Amino acid sequence: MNFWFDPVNFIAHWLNSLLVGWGMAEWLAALIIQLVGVVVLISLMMVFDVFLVWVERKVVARFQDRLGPNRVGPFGIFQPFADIIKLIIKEDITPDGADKVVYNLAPILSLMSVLLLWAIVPLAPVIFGVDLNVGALYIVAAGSIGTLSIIMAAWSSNNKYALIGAFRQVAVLISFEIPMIATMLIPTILAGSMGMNEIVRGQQTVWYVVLAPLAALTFLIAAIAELGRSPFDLNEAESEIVAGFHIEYTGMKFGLFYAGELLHAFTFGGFWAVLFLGGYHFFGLENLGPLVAVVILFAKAMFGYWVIMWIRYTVMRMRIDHMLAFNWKFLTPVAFVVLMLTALMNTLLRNTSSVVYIAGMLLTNVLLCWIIVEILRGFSRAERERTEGVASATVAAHH
Amino acid sequence: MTTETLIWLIPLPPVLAFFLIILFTNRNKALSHTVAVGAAFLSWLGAMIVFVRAIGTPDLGKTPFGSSVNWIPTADTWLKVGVQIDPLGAVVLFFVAWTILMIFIYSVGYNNFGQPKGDHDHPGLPPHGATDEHGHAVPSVEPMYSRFFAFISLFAFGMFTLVLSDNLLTLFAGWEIMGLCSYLLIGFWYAKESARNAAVKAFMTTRVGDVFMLLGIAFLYSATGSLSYHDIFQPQVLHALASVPTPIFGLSAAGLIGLLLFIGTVGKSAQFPLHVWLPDAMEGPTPVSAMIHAATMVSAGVYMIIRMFPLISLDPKTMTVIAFIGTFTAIFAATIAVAQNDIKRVLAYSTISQLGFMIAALGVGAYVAAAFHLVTHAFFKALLFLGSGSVIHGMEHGVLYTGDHRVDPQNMFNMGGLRRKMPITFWTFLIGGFALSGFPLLTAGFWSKDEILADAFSNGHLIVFITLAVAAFLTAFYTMRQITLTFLGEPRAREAEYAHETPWTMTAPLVLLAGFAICAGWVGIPQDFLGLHLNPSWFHEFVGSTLAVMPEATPFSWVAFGTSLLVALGGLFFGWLVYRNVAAPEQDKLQIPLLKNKYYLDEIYNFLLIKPSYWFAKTVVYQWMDKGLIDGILHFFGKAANAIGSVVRKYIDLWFINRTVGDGTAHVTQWVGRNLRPIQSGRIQQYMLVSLIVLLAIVGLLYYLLVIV
Amino acid sequence: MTAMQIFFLITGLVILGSALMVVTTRNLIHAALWLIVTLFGVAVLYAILNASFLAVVQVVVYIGAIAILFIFAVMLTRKEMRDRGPQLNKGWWLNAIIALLTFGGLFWMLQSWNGFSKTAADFPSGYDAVGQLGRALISPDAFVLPFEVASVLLLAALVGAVYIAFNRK
Amino acid sequence: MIPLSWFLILSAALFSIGLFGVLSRRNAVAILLGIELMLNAANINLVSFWRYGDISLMAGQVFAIIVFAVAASEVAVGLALVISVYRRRNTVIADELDLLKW
Repeated sequence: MNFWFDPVNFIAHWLNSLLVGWGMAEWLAALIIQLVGVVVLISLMMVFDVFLVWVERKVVARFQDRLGPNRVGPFGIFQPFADIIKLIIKEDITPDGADKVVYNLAPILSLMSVLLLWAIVPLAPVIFGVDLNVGALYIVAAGSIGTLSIIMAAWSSNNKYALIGAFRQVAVLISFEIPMIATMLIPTILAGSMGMNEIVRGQQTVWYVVLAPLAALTFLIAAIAELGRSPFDLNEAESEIVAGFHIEYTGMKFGLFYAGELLHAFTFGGFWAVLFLGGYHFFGLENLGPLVAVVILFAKAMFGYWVIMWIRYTVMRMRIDHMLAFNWKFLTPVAFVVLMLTALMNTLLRNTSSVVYIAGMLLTNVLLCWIIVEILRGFSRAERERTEGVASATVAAHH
Repeated sequence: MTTETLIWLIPLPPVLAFFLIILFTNRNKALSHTVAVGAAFLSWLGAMIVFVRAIGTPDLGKTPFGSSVNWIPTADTWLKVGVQIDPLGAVVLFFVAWTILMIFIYSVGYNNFGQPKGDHDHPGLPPHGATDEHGHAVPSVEPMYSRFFAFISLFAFGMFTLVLSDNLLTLFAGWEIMGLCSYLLIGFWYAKESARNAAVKAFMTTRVGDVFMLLGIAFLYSATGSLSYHDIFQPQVLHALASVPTPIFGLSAAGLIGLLLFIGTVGKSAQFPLHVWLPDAMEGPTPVSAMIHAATMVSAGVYMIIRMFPLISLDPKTMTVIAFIGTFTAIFAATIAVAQNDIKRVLAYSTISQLGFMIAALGVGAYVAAAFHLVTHAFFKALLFLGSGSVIHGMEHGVLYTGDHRVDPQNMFNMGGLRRKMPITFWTFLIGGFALSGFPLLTAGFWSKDEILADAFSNGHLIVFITLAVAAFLTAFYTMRQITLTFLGEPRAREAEYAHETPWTMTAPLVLLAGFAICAGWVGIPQDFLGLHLNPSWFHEFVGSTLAVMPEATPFSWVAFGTSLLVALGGLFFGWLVYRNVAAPEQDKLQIPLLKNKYYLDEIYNFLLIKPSYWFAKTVVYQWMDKGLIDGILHFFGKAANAIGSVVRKYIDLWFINRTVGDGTAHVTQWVGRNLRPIQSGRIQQYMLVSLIVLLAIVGLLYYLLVIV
Repeated sequence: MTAMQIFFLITGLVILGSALMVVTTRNLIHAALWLIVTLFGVAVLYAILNASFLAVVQVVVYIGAIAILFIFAVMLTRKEMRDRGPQLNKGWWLNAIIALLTFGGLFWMLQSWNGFSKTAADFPSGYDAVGQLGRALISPDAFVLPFEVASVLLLAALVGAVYIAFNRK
Repeated sequence: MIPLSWFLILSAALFSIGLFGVLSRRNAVAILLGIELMLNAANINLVSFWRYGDISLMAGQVFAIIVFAVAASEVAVGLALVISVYRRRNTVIADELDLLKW
């Protein structure tokens, strides 16, 4: 095995021989190597996170027709480090009447819930944390820890705003988990496995975004809601509840939340890529080597992240009841319909030629999309008639 | 689909239709009659297919279509139930299917489908007519329209079952289904006293016959151990039956069974002396009359007895009885028919007499002739009934127009000159009438009746021959009388002037049946008719092959031919001559009270049977036994019990129970309750604790008992 | 004593300890949080038992939904943040004895069962337990009926909960 | 390898602790917490019996899942009840909810 085609095992093997050479027990060596792997992965993500801060600020600036950070280093590339220093040297306040343990535990959990996710992301055919055969569920599980961290933070900081923010966020998370799971089941059906590696391998020939565009879209929306980003950022609606659950946090604790949020967004971009955009596949380019594959995956994740940012800085914030209604009355049913339809079509067309299969799936989605749009139009027309009276509605219909 | 399966399927549509209509489509008239007629059509289709296949099959008589399944397990064997189509069954099925379909279609028009709802109609009465938006009086739709179709569907089911069954048991089942339906349908307008009574009368009278028939069936089963025709008509079985003597009149077993079954026929086919229900059955709606009197029920009786011919013919005594009853009924009913004024009653009596013809034919051993007359008669009698219904309907138009509801639209003396008002009805009725009176060479009735007469003559039953000839003459006579009074001459009542033709749903069946009334006879032209050598009579060949030994064709005899020619034409001519200008019942010479009142038979029955049984029920059973004896005993018991009760109450209940036991218990309970109350603390966890302790105790105990010990 | 056994012992201790905290701690929110720790431990046990699906579902359902619900309920059913006063009934020592008795009885019965201390066969590598479970859940000759009944139960509970907690004002 | 007994004892202990909680907690929510513990104890047994028995028979896991469903619905309804009780009686202390007492 050489480094280029299997770096991880190469290094692991080398380390293992080294440690055993020092006369260490086999299992202990294995354990240490595992730990090293974990540490490496985590620190990699953290460093990348620092980079994300810069990206976010640059992109938002561009969206808002500004330059963004451009003083510290070329293109202000070192701006995040400045931020970090600022956060570290800030006073670390723990509000009176706060529940110390929980208060300090919350940010850690928050970041942890994000980092946990990277354990199952297949960066390359041979580079991945674990190939869990229940990966899809694992994502939700980790997400639920995030929920927990939020509610812990909000409760422990003994602040009504925080509590309200947390309630909103938890309500949103719990309700948007449903369409998310439903849409995550679709790649599962198509690939015949919940394991991320299997799912990516299943997209060798055609990405699932082609087979199930609607599912991809639904997943993206649900993901944004899970992230609590605009237009769903009610947990920290500045104008209403100052900053939501992390209102009381200062210094590095807030930094952890912040980093967690950014990384979370990027992570979901990554999962979007893994589940629907073909993971590390890019027209055979990934065969050049695992590292190339990693780059491809990160590029796709970045694309997803960019889409999320794009939406965030374009669409305005929704009202909480609108949002929940949107989920329960629209997103969830759509997700389930798509799920059932995909399962059905998949079973029907499985044994046909690949062209027919792809065309059939795509056609089904297009058809369903059209139907949904029609239904929505009908609803909106009825709404308009109720509000404005029939005449204007008909006029509008003519336009 | 194999023919056997098809045969199984034929009876199903009507019964399905029955349940559909009763359960679901009761509200919707159009749907109901669609379902019913559709079902009838399906059955008709199946019947036709079966019929075509049947006539296409060589020697069907030896190997009939049929299949059977196990039904009721008896001790060692199974009671099988199955279907069978042999030549006889095929022809019967043919006319049954046709007439039923026609009648169904006719009923749509007869019940005024599509007309407005009646102004003051209510269920159980004939529709009285409504006033449409222009204020004209128009017929109104039957209030119980859907129910009517449900009933006739069930009726059709019964008839098909009867015709198709290959054994006496299912035949009897269908027989009884029809009995029930005739009861329901005759009493269809149950708010009319007369209709109610007629229904009960019909039910009771036929029941008399059915009981005997059931006896016969039971005897047959006990004698042969089977009820399927195929087993019964095995030569050795028949021989055995014929040789076994019975204590009654020295009849053989076969003879006795035949006699009993024949009594069933007498009831069902309204032969003397059980014919009295048939005229009263005219209370039902006209399609029902046609149904009962032409197509199905009465034919069923004759069909059954023809079916049983091989058995009956074993005993000459029985044959004699049958021949006598038939002949007598024929002449007897014919004489009554002459004096009736109600258009439907005339037809009813003529039916009785025609059935008499068939029975008589059977009695003289003219198997084929009887079957032949059964078929042709079914067609032209159905035609006549539907025609008369059409006439009545037309008259009702008139009645509605004049608004004088006292005028009886069925009385022939209110009619006259209708040939101009309702031509289609007139011509078809004319054809039917001629067929009935056996108009020579052209009509179906002639061929069948002529064959009967010829058989009677050539078999040397001179009395039978002469009587039947006279009956035939009378038949022609009263038929012509009816036609003359109804259609010819001038209207004798304003209603008749305003009568007009009925809708196509009623006339179309008439036309079709008229076609049959003519053509149905041509299949049975004797071989050496008028001495010229035609090819042998198809009907004779076909139906005759049902029997084990094909009966030889009757030799042609000028006497018989001349007689039937003479009686038919003569009857028609005299009928026209006498009645061409009779204007009122008074001028009718033949309104002899004796005839008019049907020989006072109803009164005689009333005096001999009904009165005594009433008296017995009222005086003996009700007053003496019930009131005196039983009630007396009961009252005694009551008093005794009362006395004991009061004693017990005073000395045991009040004193002992209440004082000591009752109040004592109450006190104890109260005390216990008071002391147990604190446990009821309303604290869940406490309850749980207690229950848990008990649980632990029990588990420990059980464990100790089961495992340790 | 293999690594696995050590791991199990640690997990078990965490579970029992946190469980004790759940039933004894004065602060209800803490109790709920301790419950979460316990549930995590149980999830780990499932993982040890090669029931990966159950492990993840445990986290999703219990921590993601049930524990959160508990925290909500605690927050919604109080006026001020801290819980004052005794959190245990007066007769708690009796209850403790009962609990101990229960444990003793269970232990006693179990240890007298002959299959008590048997060890499992090695888990066959590549054995698709999840797939097996899925098939078992939906195959008509296995557990499809209980599965459907459970779903109906969930629906009923959903409706019932909404109806009960609905604030009529 | 870990013997079955360890799991059984662990679950028994967990069950007893939950029982204790159910019996002696004053707050209704806390009682529900105890019930959750007991349910988990039962689940541990189910799964371990699956693992230590014939692993091709899925009954253990299936019933564990059904217990999940039951637990979820039980919590949903139970907490809803607690909340509505709190609305009406303004307390969630089990002992104070003794309308049913004589």
